[in-house]
Amino acid sequence: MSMNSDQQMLEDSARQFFAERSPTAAVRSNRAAGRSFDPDIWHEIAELGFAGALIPETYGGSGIGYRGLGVVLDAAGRSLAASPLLQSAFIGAAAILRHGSPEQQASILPRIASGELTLALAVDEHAHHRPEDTRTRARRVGDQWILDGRKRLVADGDSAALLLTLARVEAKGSESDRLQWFLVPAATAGVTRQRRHMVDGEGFADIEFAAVELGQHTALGGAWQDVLDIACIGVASTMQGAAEAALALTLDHLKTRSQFGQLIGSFQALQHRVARLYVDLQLSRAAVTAALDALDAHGEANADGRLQRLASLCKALCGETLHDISNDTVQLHGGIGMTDVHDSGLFLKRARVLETLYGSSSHHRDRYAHLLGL
Amino acid sequence: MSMNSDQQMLEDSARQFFAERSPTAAVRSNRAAGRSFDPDIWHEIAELGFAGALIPETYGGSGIGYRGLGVVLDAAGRSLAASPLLQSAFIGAAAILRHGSPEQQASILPRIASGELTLALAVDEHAHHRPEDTRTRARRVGDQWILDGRKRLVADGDSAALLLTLARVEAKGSESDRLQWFLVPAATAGVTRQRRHMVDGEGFADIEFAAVELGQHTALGGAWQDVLDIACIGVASTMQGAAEAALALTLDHLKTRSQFGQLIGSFQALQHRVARLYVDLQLSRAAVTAALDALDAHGEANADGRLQRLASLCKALCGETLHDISNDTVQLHGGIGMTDVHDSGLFLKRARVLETLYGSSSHHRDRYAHLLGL
Amino acid sequence: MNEIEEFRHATRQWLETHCPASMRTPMSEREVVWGGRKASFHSADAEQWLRVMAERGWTAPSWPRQYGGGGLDAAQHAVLQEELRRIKARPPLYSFGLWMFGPVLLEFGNEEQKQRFLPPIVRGEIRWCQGYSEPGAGSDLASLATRCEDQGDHFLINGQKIWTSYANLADWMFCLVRTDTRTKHGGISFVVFDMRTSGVETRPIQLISGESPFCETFLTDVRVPKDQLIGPLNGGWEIAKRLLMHERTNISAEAFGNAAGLDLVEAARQFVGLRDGVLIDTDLRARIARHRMRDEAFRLAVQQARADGARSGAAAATALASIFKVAAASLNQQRCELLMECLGHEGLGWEGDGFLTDGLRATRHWLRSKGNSIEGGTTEINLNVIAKRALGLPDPS
Amino acid sequence: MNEIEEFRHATRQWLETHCPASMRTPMSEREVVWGGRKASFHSADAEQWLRVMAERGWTAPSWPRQYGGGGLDAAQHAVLQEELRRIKARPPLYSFGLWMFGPVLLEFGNEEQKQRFLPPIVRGEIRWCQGYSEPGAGSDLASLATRCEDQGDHFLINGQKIWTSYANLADWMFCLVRTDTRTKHGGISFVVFDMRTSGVETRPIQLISGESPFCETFLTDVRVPKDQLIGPLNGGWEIAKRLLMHERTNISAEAFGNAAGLDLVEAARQFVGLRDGVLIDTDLRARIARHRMRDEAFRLAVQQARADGARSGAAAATALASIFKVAAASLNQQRCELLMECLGHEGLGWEGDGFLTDGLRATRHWLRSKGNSIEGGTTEINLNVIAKRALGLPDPS
Repeated sequence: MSMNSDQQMLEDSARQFFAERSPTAAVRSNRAAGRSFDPDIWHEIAELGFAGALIPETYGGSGIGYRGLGVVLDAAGRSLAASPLLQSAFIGAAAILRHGSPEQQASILPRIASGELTLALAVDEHAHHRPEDTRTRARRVGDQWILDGRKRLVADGDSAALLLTLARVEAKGSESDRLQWFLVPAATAGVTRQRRHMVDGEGFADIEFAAVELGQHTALGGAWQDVLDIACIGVASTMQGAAEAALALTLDHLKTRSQFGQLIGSFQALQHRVARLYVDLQLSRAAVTAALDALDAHGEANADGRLQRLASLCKALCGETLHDISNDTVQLHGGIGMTDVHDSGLFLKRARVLETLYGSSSHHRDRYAHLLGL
Repeated sequence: MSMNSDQQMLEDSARQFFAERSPTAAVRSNRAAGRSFDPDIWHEIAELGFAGALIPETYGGSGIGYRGLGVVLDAAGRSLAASPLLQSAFIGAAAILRHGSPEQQASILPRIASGELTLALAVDEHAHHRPEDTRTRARRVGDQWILDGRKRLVADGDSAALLLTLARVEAKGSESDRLQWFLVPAATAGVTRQRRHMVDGEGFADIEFAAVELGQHTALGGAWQDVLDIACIGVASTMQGAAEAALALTLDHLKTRSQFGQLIGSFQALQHRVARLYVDLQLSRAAVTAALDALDAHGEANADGRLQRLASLCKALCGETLHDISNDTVQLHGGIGMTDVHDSGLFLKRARVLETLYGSSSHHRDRYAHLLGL
Repeated sequence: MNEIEEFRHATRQWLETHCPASMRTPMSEREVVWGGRKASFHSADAEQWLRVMAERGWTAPSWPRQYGGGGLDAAQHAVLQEELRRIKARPPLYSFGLWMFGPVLLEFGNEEQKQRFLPPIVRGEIRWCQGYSEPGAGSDLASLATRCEDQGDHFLINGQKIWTSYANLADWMFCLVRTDTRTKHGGISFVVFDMRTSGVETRPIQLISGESPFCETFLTDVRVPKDQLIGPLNGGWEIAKRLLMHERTNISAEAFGNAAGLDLVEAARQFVGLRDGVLIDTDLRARIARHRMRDEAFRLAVQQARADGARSGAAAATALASIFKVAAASLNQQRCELLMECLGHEGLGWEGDGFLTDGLRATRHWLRSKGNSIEGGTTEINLNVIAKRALGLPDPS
Repeated sequence: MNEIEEFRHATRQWLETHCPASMRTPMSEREVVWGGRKASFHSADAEQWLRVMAERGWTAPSWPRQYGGGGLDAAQHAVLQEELRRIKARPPLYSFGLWMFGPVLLEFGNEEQKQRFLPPIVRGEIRWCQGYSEPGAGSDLASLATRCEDQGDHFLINGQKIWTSYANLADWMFCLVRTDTRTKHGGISFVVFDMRTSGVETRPIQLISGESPFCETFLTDVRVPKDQLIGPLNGGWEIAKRLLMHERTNISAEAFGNAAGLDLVEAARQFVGLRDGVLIDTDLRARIARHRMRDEAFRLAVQQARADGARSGAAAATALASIFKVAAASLNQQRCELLMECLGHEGLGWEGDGFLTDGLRATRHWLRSKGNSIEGGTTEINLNVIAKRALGLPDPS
């Protein structure tokens, strides 16, 4: 549960890397350059072993594990660094590791670890995250799958080479419909994608699948919900890092800005506000740590829907905490926090996108209530 | 909308009356004496014309109106004064005025105005306010009604002489069941009541109706929901007064208690907290004022379910405000606020009972959402 | 028919004749008439509507007739507003002159100044901007440092102002300057000057929501004639505070234009959807209901305060302005947040294809709304005011 | 098998043999063993369980063996706790001596004092109470006024303490007194004395929730031998703060006994009811879910902090104690409030017929929980501590 010294070293080096190589200034330079991330930085990330953090050494990975990669995502979240780390190294790799066939693992994992192949999770279709309502459908025709449908605002959907796509497999005989993940190379005929200009500048795309023909071994096994739980935990790690950085930015301001002849950080009303935010941060951090540990523990400690519960717990709590902190980051900076030249707005915008991704805080509170039996 | 000079005079005299004749000390003396209210005080209240505030002069009332009586309830709420004012002079009188037949009005209203006859609203049957689920039933047998059922925690149910009781009238022919109010003299054979020891010491009772025979003119006309809306507005007026008094008590403490060489009212965190509570108080006061004015305006201005909306609005907002203020009253007094000798606890306990009466804040937020079309 | 009913009758008839039909429809942000030398009108009707209203002094109904105002008493003013609301008439003119500078000039200016500045405000000929905030003086406005030196026959001003809305479009500025550095509040003066004066430069500020009407204004050796000092030298702070109160009152009444854009309940129904008549996301539903309840109560409170207005004194008005400002800012921010939640993915766009126009606009409004609790006095400052003015809580000893 | 596994094995076997079956069941408040001269045991098993645990020093597992403790290192201590949890063993002893006084005595006491006071604490023979708060010194604890005069061969104490839990049942008191009136924090000393000393009187305090273990304690010419001063004269404040930290840590770990009574989710299902598997009051449902999520995260945070414990320093521990205290108080209050909402009318009773026993108990707990954010340092004081210790925010200059 507690962080061991390897993880401590990893944390130090990851934080140093992103602070130096991909500070918040990179968000602005990517935005100015009209690109969603900097491929050179991604190359460096892969070389540090982060792209293959979940992947065993036999497949060319570094085997750092979920808790370790969570620490890296957290570090990246601190400077809002854009890269395929979350989608590819965390969500994509975890999905293949946990549910891929040995053949799928052997063909995909080494290329994820090297950073050569990037993945993206294509799940939502509407204004809200409602995977049960998925209409994208996969039909079995001979020894092929035919995929039809549209996905809305796929994170990294503009750049990823392999789209991990949720589709409804139509019933055969006495079966009922079921949902399943498919591995769809973005270059397949019938796949078209449109990059969208997101409020936070990240590389999201709408994707259309028109009679896309896939081989029979492109379906992924396992419970479809599991991949989304993992995705939520990855997003939560990122949000936790962003929240801690936004609070640190605010504290710096409180310790340097004077008004009425006092450092504004000496005003008790502001002290109590940030102290409460700090308490919240400790709770959301505990939730995300527990969720990452649960992924490392895998089957063992996760009976009774514990992983689902922890996934919703950390997604909702980190979402709420980042929401509250990013709002107060603007407010406590005053006017300067409202200007585009200041970083406050970057946190606020990214918070909104991450909050919405794979179910809002409200969605996950509802799911948690269901899991409680309410 | 604004208060006229008559109302201002009324407010001054009502506040003075309750502050002098029924201060919070009376809550303790009633509690010690094991009685729910002091009949002598009720006599004085009636003599001031408050018992007949809603009742026209032709029926012996003072015709002060809803806004005026709301001001009196507010004044009574400030010192948590116990009396039949809410149940009898506000809810009871309003129900008879708005829905009683001329005969019912002539026989009942003068006796309410004199304070001789007291009423109580008998509505709830379960742990929660769900009038649609009323099981108490009234059957028509010959020219009589036969009433059977139980009511839970009827306010003033231990003392009121006439029980305004909600019952389900069984369908006849093509009709469907409907709910209707019945005027049940508490002394009727088959009525038994058990006083309950409430957390706030008020005179609530559980009441059982076993084959109670009532005359045919004991049913009240009009929409059954209307009486509950009025009841909510009366409770809200009381809560608003209590909330303002509790905040005043707290402000006194903040201005006199020193810690760390400072009056604690100079600490900014506490200043901001009470300032926010004061903002809330202005909003809940506006809601209750608008609701009382709507009752005075009656039919005219209340199209589109405006009265229902305002009733739920003020019940919920005054409930939330009193809740928050009574909690902070304890907290900001510190240890002394936790002791039985201090008034903080009286506000907290009364707040809980009033919040629960005729639907919790949560219930009324839900109803408001329904009225919005959500 | 009593006098006030006669006034109502006459007003109704006059409006029937003079308010063009196109001026009785909802107005978009682009259609607002701000007047001034660079005035632009989106229609001839808008120009005419301003002209006829200004001629009667009804752009400033309660100002004295000698300064071009309508000279109406409180009851007449209320009737005029009711009649304007009844026909859903657009405001003929938006103006910081009408809302902020005019009221303090009436109270603190000398006769010559009133005659000089008020009538062009009423007619919408001169557009004013507000030179208050400085980079180093945000909430602590009185720490402002823009120097104003007495040069015998004129003042010489050097410094920088920030958050001067529409400075690039305004004709004149009312401006707080430091005329004495030895004392804080007692060293501030209130001056006005033409924005064409040499040494005045403006630069627009880009906000997190994109382009904005806010500017930085640089003042370099700006020469201001001495008759453009309002009130006494070093007596500007009283005027400044009174003006802030008018600003807050105005902001609250407008509630940050919070009726603009998508309706929250409609958006919830459309983008989240109902199941058995109940919003699918019940957690969100509860929060929308809570918001709408506070919002309705706020509107009722503003209405009631307006009706009570005549009876309350200046101290109460100051506290009330702060109360309403705090509530208005928080409610508009809440509304924008809830709208974003309703929109889900549709609220994540910045620009370009693939997003609904309404969604893109809501996103910008949401970002812009974060400033509501900063502009016109931060929520923190207003809570201080409430604690002291309304609740009588002490300062630390 | 390595050493620690051997320890686990031996511990498990010993517990199997020595922990009576009845001591492996949930314990009601009445069954708690507090020890002391007036000790009462609800069963022979409880008495035996205390005796065998005390003999091994396992009532104070990490204290040195020479003072009667268990002498366990951190790893062994963790194993013992795991094994006790595994069999759901009741704590053999509740004790302010174990939780608060003992730890500071180990750090600040002299050898003679440790040998004199610690072993009877381990064995549960002496029950301690805490003489900290005074009517005039609440949150500002250091403003305490209870005088302690040096009379040559003894101290003479006069004053009044309040909120001394179980003072009427305790044998000894650890007490903060003023030994120098010229300086605030530097004039406080930490003394201990027998409650049977002449001049010590206690009176129970009635709370809003009814009877309580809190007392007022009156100290009139109480003579205290000079060897009962802990730490240096006028050096009590450091000890006082450290003890408060232990108190907060303990409170948070116990989370105000928040597993007691009705389960919130069960109560919601039972008293509010479900429709199509969803709680009928969806607004309440959302708030229960939000609470339970924070509650789960809090428990996870406490677990993780315990596991990290060895690595964090004293400053971090102080801040963490405040963080957990704030969270624990707020969560228990929230839980009690939500439970009252679930109970509806069933939560409105004070006593007597017509109410469920569970409902009456929940109502008293709800009232009692209001003190959670006051006792053991108010939430406001703890937020001050967090702002300063954890976040490094400055004092006003």
